[in-house]
Amino acid sequence: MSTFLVKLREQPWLWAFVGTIAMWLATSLVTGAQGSGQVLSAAFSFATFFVIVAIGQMFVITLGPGNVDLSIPACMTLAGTVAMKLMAGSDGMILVGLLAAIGCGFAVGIFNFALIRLLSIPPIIATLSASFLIQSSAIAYNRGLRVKPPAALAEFTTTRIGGIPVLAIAVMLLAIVMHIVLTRTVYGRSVLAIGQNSKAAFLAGIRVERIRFATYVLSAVFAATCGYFLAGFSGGAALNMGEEYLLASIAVVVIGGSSVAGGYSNVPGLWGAALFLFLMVTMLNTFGASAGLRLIMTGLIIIVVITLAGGRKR
Amino acid sequence: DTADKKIALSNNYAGNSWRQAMLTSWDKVTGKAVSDGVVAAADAFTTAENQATEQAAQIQNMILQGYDAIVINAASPTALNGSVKEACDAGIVVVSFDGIVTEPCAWRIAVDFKQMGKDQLTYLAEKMPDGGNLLEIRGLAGVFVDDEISSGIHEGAKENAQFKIAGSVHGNWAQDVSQKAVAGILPSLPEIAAVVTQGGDGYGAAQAFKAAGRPTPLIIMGNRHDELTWWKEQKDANGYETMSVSIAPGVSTLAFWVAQMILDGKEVPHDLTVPFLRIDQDNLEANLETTQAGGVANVEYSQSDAAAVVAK
Amino acid sequence: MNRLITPRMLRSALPALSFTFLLAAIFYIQPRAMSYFGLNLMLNLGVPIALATLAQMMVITVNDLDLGIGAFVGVVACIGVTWLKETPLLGVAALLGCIAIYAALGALIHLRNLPSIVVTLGMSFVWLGFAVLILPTPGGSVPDWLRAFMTLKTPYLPFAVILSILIALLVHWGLMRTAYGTIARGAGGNPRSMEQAGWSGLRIKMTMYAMAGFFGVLAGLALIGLTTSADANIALRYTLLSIAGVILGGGEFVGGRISPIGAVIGALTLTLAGSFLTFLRISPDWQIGAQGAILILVLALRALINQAERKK
Amino acid sequence: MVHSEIVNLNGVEKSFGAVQALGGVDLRILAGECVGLVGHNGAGKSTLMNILAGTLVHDTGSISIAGNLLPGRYSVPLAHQNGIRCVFQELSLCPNLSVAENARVLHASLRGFGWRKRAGALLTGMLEDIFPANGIVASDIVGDLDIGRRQMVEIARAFTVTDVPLHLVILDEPTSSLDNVAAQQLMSFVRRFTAKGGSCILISHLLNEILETSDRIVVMRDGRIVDTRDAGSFDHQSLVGSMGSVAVEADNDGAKFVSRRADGDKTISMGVEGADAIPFAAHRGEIVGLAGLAGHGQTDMLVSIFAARGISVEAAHVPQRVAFVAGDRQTDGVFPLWSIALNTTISSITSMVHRLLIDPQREKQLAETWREKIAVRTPDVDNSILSLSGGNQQKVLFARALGSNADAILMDDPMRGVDVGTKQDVYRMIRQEADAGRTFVWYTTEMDELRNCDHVYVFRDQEIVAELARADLTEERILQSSFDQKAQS
Ligand SMILES: Nc1ncnc2c1ncn2[C@@H]1O[C@H](COP(=O)(O)OP(=O)(O)OP(=O)(O)O)[C@@H](O)[C@H]1O
Ligand SMILES: Nc1ncnc2c1ncn2[C@@H]1O[C@H](COP(=O)(O)OP(=O)(O)OP(=O)(O)O)[C@@H](O)[C@H]1O
Ligand SMILES: [Mg+2]
Ligand SMILES: [Mg+2]
Repeated sequence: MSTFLVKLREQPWLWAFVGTIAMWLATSLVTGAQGSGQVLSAAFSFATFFVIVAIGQMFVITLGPGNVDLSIPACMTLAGTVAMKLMAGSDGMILVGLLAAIGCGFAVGIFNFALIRLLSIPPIIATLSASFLIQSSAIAYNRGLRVKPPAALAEFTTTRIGGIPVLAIAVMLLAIVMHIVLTRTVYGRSVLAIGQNSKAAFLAGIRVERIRFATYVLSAVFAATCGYFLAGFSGGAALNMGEEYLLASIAVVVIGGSSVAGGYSNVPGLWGAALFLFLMVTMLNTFGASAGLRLIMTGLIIIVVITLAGGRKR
Repeated sequence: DTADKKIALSNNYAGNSWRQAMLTSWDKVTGKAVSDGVVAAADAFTTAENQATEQAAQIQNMILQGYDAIVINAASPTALNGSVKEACDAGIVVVSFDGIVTEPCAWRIAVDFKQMGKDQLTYLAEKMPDGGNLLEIRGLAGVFVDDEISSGIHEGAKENAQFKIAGSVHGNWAQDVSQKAVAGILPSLPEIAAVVTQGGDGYGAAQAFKAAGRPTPLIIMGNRHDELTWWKEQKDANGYETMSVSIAPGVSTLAFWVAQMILDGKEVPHDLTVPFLRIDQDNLEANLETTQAGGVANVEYSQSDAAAVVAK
Repeated sequence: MNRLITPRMLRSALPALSFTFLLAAIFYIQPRAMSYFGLNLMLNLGVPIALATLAQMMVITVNDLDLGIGAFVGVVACIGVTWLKETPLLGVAALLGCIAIYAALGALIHLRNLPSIVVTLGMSFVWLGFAVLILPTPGGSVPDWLRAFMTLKTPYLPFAVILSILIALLVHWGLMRTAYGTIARGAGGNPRSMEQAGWSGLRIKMTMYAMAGFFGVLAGLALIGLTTSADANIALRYTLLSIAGVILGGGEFVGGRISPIGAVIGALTLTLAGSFLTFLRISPDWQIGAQGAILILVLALRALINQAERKK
Repeated sequence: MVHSEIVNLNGVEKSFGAVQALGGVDLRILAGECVGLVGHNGAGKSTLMNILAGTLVHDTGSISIAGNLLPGRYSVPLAHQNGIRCVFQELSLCPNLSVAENARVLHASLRGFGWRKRAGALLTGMLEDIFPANGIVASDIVGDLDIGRRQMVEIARAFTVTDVPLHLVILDEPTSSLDNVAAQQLMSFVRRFTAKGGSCILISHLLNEILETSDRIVVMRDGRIVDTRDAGSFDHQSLVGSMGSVAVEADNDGAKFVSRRADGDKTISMGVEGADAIPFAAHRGEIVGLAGLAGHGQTDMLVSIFAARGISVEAAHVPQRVAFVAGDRQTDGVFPLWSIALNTTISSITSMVHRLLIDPQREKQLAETWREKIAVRTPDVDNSILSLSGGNQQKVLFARALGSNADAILMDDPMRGVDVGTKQDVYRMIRQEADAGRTFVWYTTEMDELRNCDHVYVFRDQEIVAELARADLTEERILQSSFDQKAQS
């Protein structure tokens, strides 16, 4: 038992979940037992979207200092826009739309990596510049008109089983798969190695550039998939639909216990952090604090959680 | 005569359907004006980021470009004042609309946002004399429009004491954010009679209520096509009643004509007010028909419409 | 091999090259920009960005990243147009307090070995919250001395240019030439060895964070000196701009490899990119994208040099 | 001559978790003596020196300096005030700073107007003193220097004096990245330094250096001092004996080697530009040595072979499976966040995939096998790689390459910091593997190691200038080729 506790204490994702539970309990004080179940259910349905993009962002950040994908919001928007317009609300086109979204993801990922590799632009600026171009493509493609998603897609994204959204269950499975990919596959191992020391990784025989390529594409494809489902969930793609995912995707990764310096990350923490962020905002909304106070509390809670979790060896 | 005059539109954000409609209207109306030879040019510019600082720089660049008039939808009523003053000093006519600027040398085509908030409560008081709990969806904290509409709503709620604002969330004028915020706070709220909004969040709110399995309250809409469609569906199904109010994106074209008139030497008061565009139960269908799918209900101005507004 | 033209030299000249390249392009398409007036209009809003970039650089020097600098500049701007104007003593005390908080952040991050990204991200909410509390609606007005200072008319070269050069040289001297600056950079290069040589990592971190706070304050003040008023969201974009500026200027995220002159040039390049765009007059749909394309173009020079180097 | 005492350690103990690194060490250093400190990898030498330098705090025991017992906690500033400096085993310069600026890091008193010039002069003066004609300029950025030059800068920096007199310099494996010439220069400087009354502690796995340079030799084994005697009373054999290993006289008679060039297939070939340049080739089952002074293109050659793996064109032919043993383990080898096991297996993971996943069983097995084979000193392969002593980290890098299925193994001065006993084991392993058909390309600065090679290429100024079969290999010929034309041109 005590070795279990010791092991548990060492887990990098622990504090994100501790924070989640704390926020949830605090909210439950106001909502009561019945409401707290609803809060949790809502938390799962919204955290899902953050987890999808955060998985991709996590792999990118794991590649080491300077690696980050700032094109996620634009990629979500483009994929959502293209898919919605293509499907034009028809149920028969759902799969085509999904493939189109994923195709957008591939294109974005390849473009990002081309900028990074061929023009040797630092990733942070490469993906930022790319995001402007991608956003423009989305604008030029449909001028911000909001096309309704096919009814079946909207239905799927909002269905729940026992209070848990189906989409959340699917993403939990995805998270398990990606956890295994990170820890047990050659690809995951290579990403972790490159993040610690890319020269050593090269000399250990890892195909550094191929792995980096795959990782940027992975991140873009996940963002695109998220854009597709989010558009289905919220009644159509909007040009600003990805805006909050820019900093949030980074925050979820880091609060989840991954190292921003790269080479050290974990998937379970993403769920913890995404739930935590949602429940924190909910708690503050529930307490009815003013906007200013709410923002200050948001910041302070994040800092407190990370401070409690901090001091571990990295 | 303004045939050799050049007018520029300085826009700070293009990331939602309202702004896109505004740009489209501008394009449509000014394109015709240019080809008719009314003005020499009417170029639209949008900043990459929704930031006052970037827009200020953009205005300064327009001064360098040699435009005769600049029409602004401002990111901030005050943060552009420095640049606007520079433009005025360079002899350029500055007309602001929607997001107006406070610099005295500029013209303002204002919408009474506060009234827009207040009107929502007036409507509600009429509809449900017994009152009830309200949920308020706000925009982006620290922005002028958000503050104005919200203070109007709160004033209205004070005047109609039967209404109580039970919860208030910031939706940042983004559908998915509003939906998320509403879904989060709903479980902690008592029965909600109505949702007061700032425009564009109505559909998301309806979704959130549905997802939580709560009865759909009266939700004030914001003229978006999806909102109006949803309203129509509800109306046909169960006689759902509400109202919809927002500023028409076509007000950019009014600003254009005002700038043209000023360049033409006409006397135009520095402060103009345009009414907001309101849709009610009876004219819902008519408006829905004229609204582009996925767009926003709109009114565009012709030169004579503009002259009428100015003369008022 | 010629010791003078090393790849390192070339690479450190790169930011200046890109800047010149962009400026030349601007002068080509808009000759009017090639004037005292033109330069001033194009570059004066670059001064606060340059200062924010230097603040960011202080943090990057010690291998951290500040995601809160934009919000911090915003809070400074809000203090600047309220307290600093009305009760200068309180204003100055508040600004000093802000710097002290920054130093405390450095201490917290060092002592608990925290990821700076999360702490400063958290702080960005805190700063924004304070800004909203201090200035709920946009407005306020700037102290006259500040306005007068930022709009100074200097002979020959615009004040913005002179100020940028002065700031760049001063920080270059402080960080690259002085004995203490060397220690700060060393702490970025090999923190363990600094402690092995007997320097306190805590003190270095606190100093650099305090410097970041100091330059953040300067950025906020410079900004309101130009805009004359403020709002809470006024500088949120400075966070990304400042990071981009440092990198564009040849700095690196880890290892204490930074260049103050490069950072200032990087910030000004970003500012110029906006002007270039305005002068190009492309379709509004693609204006945002063009911003990205320009950045890519400017940075493609780097690829050229790298390729030339590889050939050698 | 009366020797005053500089520092005295008494009953010093230090543990890292379950590992006891030092178990009660007494050590007394007198003025004007050079103490040689030897011991197997992980014996506790670096730990002891870190305590002496103030960078680690001991658990129990006492330290007295110049005869005075220290009342409070010992620390780095205190060590500096008392004239004690340390050149650490792992690089501790700031790579982003210039040579002069790195001098400033050590000397708080270098400040004010013109400090940069003074710092530069101070350090380059000392560099010139220790390593004449080193080609290092004060404004060079340290990160741009090769590892040998970085080591020189670090050593010279430790000997510079500003306001506090210098009494004791600890040199923890200072020659591991230096070539023979530079190592000799350092040793003669140490003798001059001690002759003037300074003291040195010298740690090295090259026992000749210790025997020739030190006045007194201290032998450590498993965290304790097991022998302390005057240097004169040791010889190579007895020193190795007291360290706990058996000295195997390597079978190094050149005449007995038979070249494999006649029958073996060519495994690696690299063409070179230039008319009179000598092309590089390595045959199956051959151990090819790269010689010459440090930093003359040997490492670049290894990296370009490595980068060309799987390529088969006229100019270059390299097999698909190639492994690399980095010598600069800090920057080129170790994955600092990983365990010993993960560090060992990284080059083999592709061959351990079972149903798309890496088989943890086989991974564990590989790590355990090699821990035993190459005697990595650790209770558990799941411990962090950083918990290993420098030499043991190096052994892990060896295990990584030898444990992989590579046909050719490239070694970049791989014996840095490996103790004598292990070296003999590794030589034997390499020979076995070569006999089994693997090809080795081995860059080394040690003559002893070149004697294990079948064929040697000598480098100068990024080029191969000589090619020697094992039978023709002599120290003179290598030195001659390394220097020869430099004098002429
Ligand atoms: N000589 C070298 N020294 C250090 N690092 C190197 C060297 N050559 C290549 N690298 C690094 O290794 C990376 C290229 O590695 P690698 O060849 O394994 O990639 P790859 O996936 O095979 O790419 P590609 O398929 O494009 O060849 C580059 O990022 C580079 O930084
Ligand atoms: N930070 C640490 N954490 C855990 N164990 C450590 C740590 N540092 C050293 N050790 C252990 O302490 C012991 C002594 O290590 P030390 O580095 O002093 O050896 P050394 O004699 O210098 O060896 P080498 O010749 O290989 O450099 C080793 O068993 C090592 O694994
Ligand atoms: Mg050691
Ligand atoms: Mg050597």
